[in-house]
Amino acid sequence: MAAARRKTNTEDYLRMYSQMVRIRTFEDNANQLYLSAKMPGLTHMYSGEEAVAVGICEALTDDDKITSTHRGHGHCVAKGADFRQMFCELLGKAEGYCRGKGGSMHIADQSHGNLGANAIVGGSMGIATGAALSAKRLGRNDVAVCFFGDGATAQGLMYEVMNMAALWKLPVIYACENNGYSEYTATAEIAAGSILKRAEAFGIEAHQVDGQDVLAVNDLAQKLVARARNGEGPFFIELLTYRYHGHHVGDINRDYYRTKEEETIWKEKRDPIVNFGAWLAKEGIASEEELKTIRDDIRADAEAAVAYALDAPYPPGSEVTMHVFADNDAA
Amino acid sequence: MAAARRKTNTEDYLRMYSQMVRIRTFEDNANQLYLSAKMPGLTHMYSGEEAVAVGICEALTDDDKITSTHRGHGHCVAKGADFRQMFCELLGKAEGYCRGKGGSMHIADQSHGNLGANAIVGGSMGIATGAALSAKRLGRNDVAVCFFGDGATAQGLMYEVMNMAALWKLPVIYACENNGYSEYTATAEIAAGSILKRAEAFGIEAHQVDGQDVLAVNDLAQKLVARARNGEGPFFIELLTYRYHGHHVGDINRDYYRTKEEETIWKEKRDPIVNFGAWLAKEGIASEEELKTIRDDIRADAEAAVAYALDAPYPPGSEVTMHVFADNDAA
Amino acid sequence: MREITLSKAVNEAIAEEMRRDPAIFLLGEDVAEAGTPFKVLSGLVEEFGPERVIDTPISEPGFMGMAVGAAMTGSRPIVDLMFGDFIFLIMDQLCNQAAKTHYMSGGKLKVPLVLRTNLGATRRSAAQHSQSLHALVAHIPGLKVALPSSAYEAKGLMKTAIRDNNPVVIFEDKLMYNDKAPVPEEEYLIPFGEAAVLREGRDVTIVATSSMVQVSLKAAEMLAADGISAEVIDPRTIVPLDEETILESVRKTSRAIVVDEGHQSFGVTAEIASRISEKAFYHLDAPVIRMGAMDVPVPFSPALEDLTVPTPDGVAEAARRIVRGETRDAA
Amino acid sequence: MREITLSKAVNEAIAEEMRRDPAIFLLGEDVAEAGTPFKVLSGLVEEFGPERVIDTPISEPGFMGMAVGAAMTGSRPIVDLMFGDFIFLIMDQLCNQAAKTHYMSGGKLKVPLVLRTNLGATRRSAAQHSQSLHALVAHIPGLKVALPSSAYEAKGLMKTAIRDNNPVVIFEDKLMYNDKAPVPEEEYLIPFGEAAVLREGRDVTIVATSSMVQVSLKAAEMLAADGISAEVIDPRTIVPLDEETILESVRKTSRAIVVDEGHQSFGVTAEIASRISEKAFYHLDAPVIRMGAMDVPVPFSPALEDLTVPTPDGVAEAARRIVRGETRDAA
Ligand SMILES: Cc1ncc(C[n+]2csc(CCOP(=O)(O)OP(=O)(O)O)c2C)c(N)n1
Ligand SMILES: Cc1ncc(C[n+]2csc(CCOP(=O)(O)OP(=O)(O)O)c2C)c(N)n1
Ligand SMILES: [Mg+2]
Ligand SMILES: [Mg+2]
Repeated sequence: MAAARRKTNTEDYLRMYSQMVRIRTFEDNANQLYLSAKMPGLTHMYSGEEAVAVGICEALTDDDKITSTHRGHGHCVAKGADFRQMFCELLGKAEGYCRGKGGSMHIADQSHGNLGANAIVGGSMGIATGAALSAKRLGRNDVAVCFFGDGATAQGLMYEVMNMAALWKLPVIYACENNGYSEYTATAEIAAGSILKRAEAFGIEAHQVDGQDVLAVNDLAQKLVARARNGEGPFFIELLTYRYHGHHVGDINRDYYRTKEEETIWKEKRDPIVNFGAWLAKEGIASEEELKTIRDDIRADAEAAVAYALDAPYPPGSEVTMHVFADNDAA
Repeated sequence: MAAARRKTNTEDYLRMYSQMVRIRTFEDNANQLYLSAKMPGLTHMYSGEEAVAVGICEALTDDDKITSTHRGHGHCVAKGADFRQMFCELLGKAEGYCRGKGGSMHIADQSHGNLGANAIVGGSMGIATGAALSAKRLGRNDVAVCFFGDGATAQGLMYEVMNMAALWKLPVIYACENNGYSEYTATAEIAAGSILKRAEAFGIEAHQVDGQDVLAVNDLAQKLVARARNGEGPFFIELLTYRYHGHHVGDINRDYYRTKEEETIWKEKRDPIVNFGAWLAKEGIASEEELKTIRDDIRADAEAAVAYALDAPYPPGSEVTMHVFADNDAA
Repeated sequence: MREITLSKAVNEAIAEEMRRDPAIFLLGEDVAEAGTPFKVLSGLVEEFGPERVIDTPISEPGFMGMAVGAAMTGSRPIVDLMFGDFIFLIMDQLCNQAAKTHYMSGGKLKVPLVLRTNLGATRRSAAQHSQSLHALVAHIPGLKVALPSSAYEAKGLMKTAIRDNNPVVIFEDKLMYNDKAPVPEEEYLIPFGEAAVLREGRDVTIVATSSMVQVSLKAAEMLAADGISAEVIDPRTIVPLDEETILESVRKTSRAIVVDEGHQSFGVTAEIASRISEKAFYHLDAPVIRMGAMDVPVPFSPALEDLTVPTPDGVAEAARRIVRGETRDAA
Repeated sequence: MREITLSKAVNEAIAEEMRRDPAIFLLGEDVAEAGTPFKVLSGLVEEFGPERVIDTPISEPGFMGMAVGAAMTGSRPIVDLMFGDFIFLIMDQLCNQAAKTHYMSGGKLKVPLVLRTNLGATRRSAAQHSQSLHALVAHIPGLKVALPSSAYEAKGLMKTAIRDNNPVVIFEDKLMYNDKAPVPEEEYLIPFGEAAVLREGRDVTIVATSSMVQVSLKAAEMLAADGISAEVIDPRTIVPLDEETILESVRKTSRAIVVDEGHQSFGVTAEIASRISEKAFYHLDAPVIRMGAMDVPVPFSPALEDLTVPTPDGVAEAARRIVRGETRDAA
């Protein structure tokens, strides 16, 4: 994506801005659907963490793979997904990316290399590492990025696959989105020692980066993706970020585990979209007006997609037994 | 054990010597039982690694707990078990520690705090850590030692429990017996980075020690056990050692994964019993003759125990359905 | 009698037992301040403190293993597993360790622990948060399995589970947490292995577990309007299983339907139906009807999900057919 | 026809398929130079190199997860799990990930992988190395389950499994690796879902899986001497299950015995017996007899272990009783 389209930095910058806005807008609409009882089940908002997904995914091509998490809308949008199919999936409609079978927590977009969100915390660490093994074995040069949260570092699976990735020099990048919390618990209470050092102990080069700064993230990602493609992987990145909403849309009263002040500081001082927009304006790359047009267009897009999805049909009942098993090739 | 009986160093030294000889002698007899087709199933010999189990267990009391592995006879003997009940267990006899139900890979000795061998590699890491949590919660001051091999460091469970042990400051010591191989594969091929650093990354103090030197092991163990008892745990020890036999008694042709020369060097230059015996003689703590008497007595003991076990009855068939569930206390 | 929610009933059971026995403690993700996502454990940390209501990292195998070790050494842990689907993560510690330790040690070691978790679909939570996996656990000797179907049962079974000297797995129905039922103020326990006849009837026996009990009672209500008298039996524990109560009923009604929310194939319905067929064969007018969940992963879309689980209509229809003799033709 | 061992048959199947399709690779512990502890894979690394016959660390969840990711991205991995008992360690990756991905993605992603492992007791390997856990896997929609009972079947089913576009779990019988049987030189595949009638008979149908096939054939031999004609059917795959062949036989013989080495309760015998009872109820002279392994952890002692598994004598005796009409009394 990024690589193919890059002509000037301006284009890249505006695209990153747009992609971040698209994520935020998608989430605002999803939250609204929940609040108005139009969405089945719960969902986890990515708002606040946009620079992470966008900074990394803009360094990837469509052939590169990602695995995502329960908080997966951001990764999905950043990897190139379309609003309509995403909203249809969130509403369980037949035109959704997974024909309504996956929903928010299992949204996947095969066409852009998104191997899917996962409702098992840490559950996709093996999958991402396996995708990297597959690429290497089949002689392709794609890279796999494994997104996961700080909470997921408590899953033993991570250490198992980092060991193998390091032993076999696999083109995989572990992207730890450290947003300070796993559910209702602060990271310090569930993670001893140092997350970066854990990766380093397996001989994996590890970096920490400000996850609210899309350019810093993208810069690092570009370098590591290129090196991973070149056989220098695996790598580990810890991205310091913050989730604006509760753990899920229903987590409204959060005082018992984090303060309003803390939320306010992140939202007002460290917002990745606002800050990047201000920088774009300051550098004369885009005027405040141009940025507003981008935001308005995206808002209109999202609203149209929501309306479309609300009207779209559910899959017919007969599909319930479809896709349990894939068909086999005729002999 | 050690603590209660310690009067002079001489006594400790001779006891360590005896315990190492007891392990070696036990294993030689077990191997013989296998070779003469008198033992059901396979078994894994601890020979060569005696200084590890003895050096550590001599720093423990009967109230302290250990968990052991598939290669567990050494830990069992070192923690105070009796030959007869051990051989009976290996032969599946009713008088065995587990009434014949466990066998070599599940031998446990509740009375001396041995929570049992485990046939799942890494399977006891949670158990040992839980024993430490239990001790802390119930206000007891016993320490738990978790024995495991270099191969077991590839199990994710280890990182999960080390994280919790570190967060909660549990009195547990992780004792990694690095004998250079997991089954037929050299450690370097299955462990990336550094094993010690992996523990350190969780904020756990980690030490490496020569596992063929019983005094070095015991010295370190004494200190760490005392500190763990004092609330300064957890700790991690990597013990460099070597297994003399194959992975199990049936692994006879080993050329394809390790050289005869390597085996010879360890056996001839680094034997923990021979070297410690020579040191005891040199320091005038025991004469070569006294040491020989110790060895002969132990050999006679072992042979008597084997003979006893061979003649001992199997459990009656009715026991097959016993012990699936523990009885409940009368209401 | 006062009515309380299932949630409150579980909370009371645990609180009462924790007051009685200091060896009991709770272990799980967000069990303390958050009181679990379902708020079932709210207030316990305030009463018993963080030493006995312990928030863990997202390390299910790790803390399950620790519970086994703690249970072996004098503690009586209650493990909180947030979703029944995560049981796949802890199968080794549950089935290879907890279930077998008492047996493998020839009765020397005990593992008195409770694993509380849940089951049930139709919450729009998709394939990894909607499974009913109790059949898997029931297949493993050494584990007891309780399936409460009301606040009353939830409290009484939980108290019995906590006092049991064996590993017990309790599956609560997620959809039932806010359902109220009469629960005495006075202490009571519900013994394991005693089914409850929740409704008496002459024409057909409906054996229903957990979430399917309410479904079957509703079906029985509908059937009564048609002049069909259905007996509804809730086994309450499937290990141990109260065959006698079920058989007695079937000998009376000559017809049986078994309803359970686990997948139908290789599940609970097969075992119960088989026992009925084996021991009441000549009393049966027609083959036992099994109604489990469809053999498909649980789909997200409401349009599909609702098709996968037995409903009151479906059960009533099956009962009508068996009473009318229509199910004979198929067999 | 030439006779080869089951071990050799599996080896040939994998080698032939690996020659045909470069997307296939093998992953597991000591699969390369060591060729697995059972030596089943000897020679493969020499032919296909360490890039396609990959020795892993002892990280079952890790490499199982990697296989899922590799399968989703164009590879066709074969995972070698050294003992069937270790399946507990990989249940999450197998059952939450591999089994559900195709369905959750609405058919977009495929997971063509083979998990080869084993089952079977009476090797004096005790409770953690002797289990037959295929019922657990069969309960999870999205997984196919093959149970070869001879070298011939092992080869044909393995080749079919490798070409299947879904996750397939093959359980081999550990005791059968050295058993020889006629295996054609020419290529052949055994389709899934087609039972084999291994012996025709009139009086009783014995449905037997895996290790219990030889046991049942021996029983049939003994019965023939008594003038009882037993039909022996081997389903070969239990998912999919060839009901028709079984039902046809039972409609002819009017009596059925189901023999399987998994624990009896909540196991395979219940499902097959239930299907027979449901669909051939009015043809049955007596209730279907189920013979599974005892509901106890597998004990080490030979005196106990041999009691836990069905034997030719036991099966023959059951057949005599059902044919004589003696089993009616109980029901
Ligand atoms: C194996 C597993 N355990 C527990 C959960 C419940 N759960 C869902 S999200 C979550 C917290 C994850 O925290 P983190 O990895 O930091 O991601 P974040 O939500 O912060 O993005 C938990 C405990 C789960 N889905 N899977
Ligand atoms: C979970 C699991 N995987 C694989 C095995 C098979 N196995 C038994 S011992 C062993 C090697 C263990 O190596 P290490 O931990 O270094 O211990 P050592 O044998 O060297 O003492 C393996 C792979 C097992 N028993 N359990
Ligand atoms: Mg987080
Ligand atoms: Mg080793």
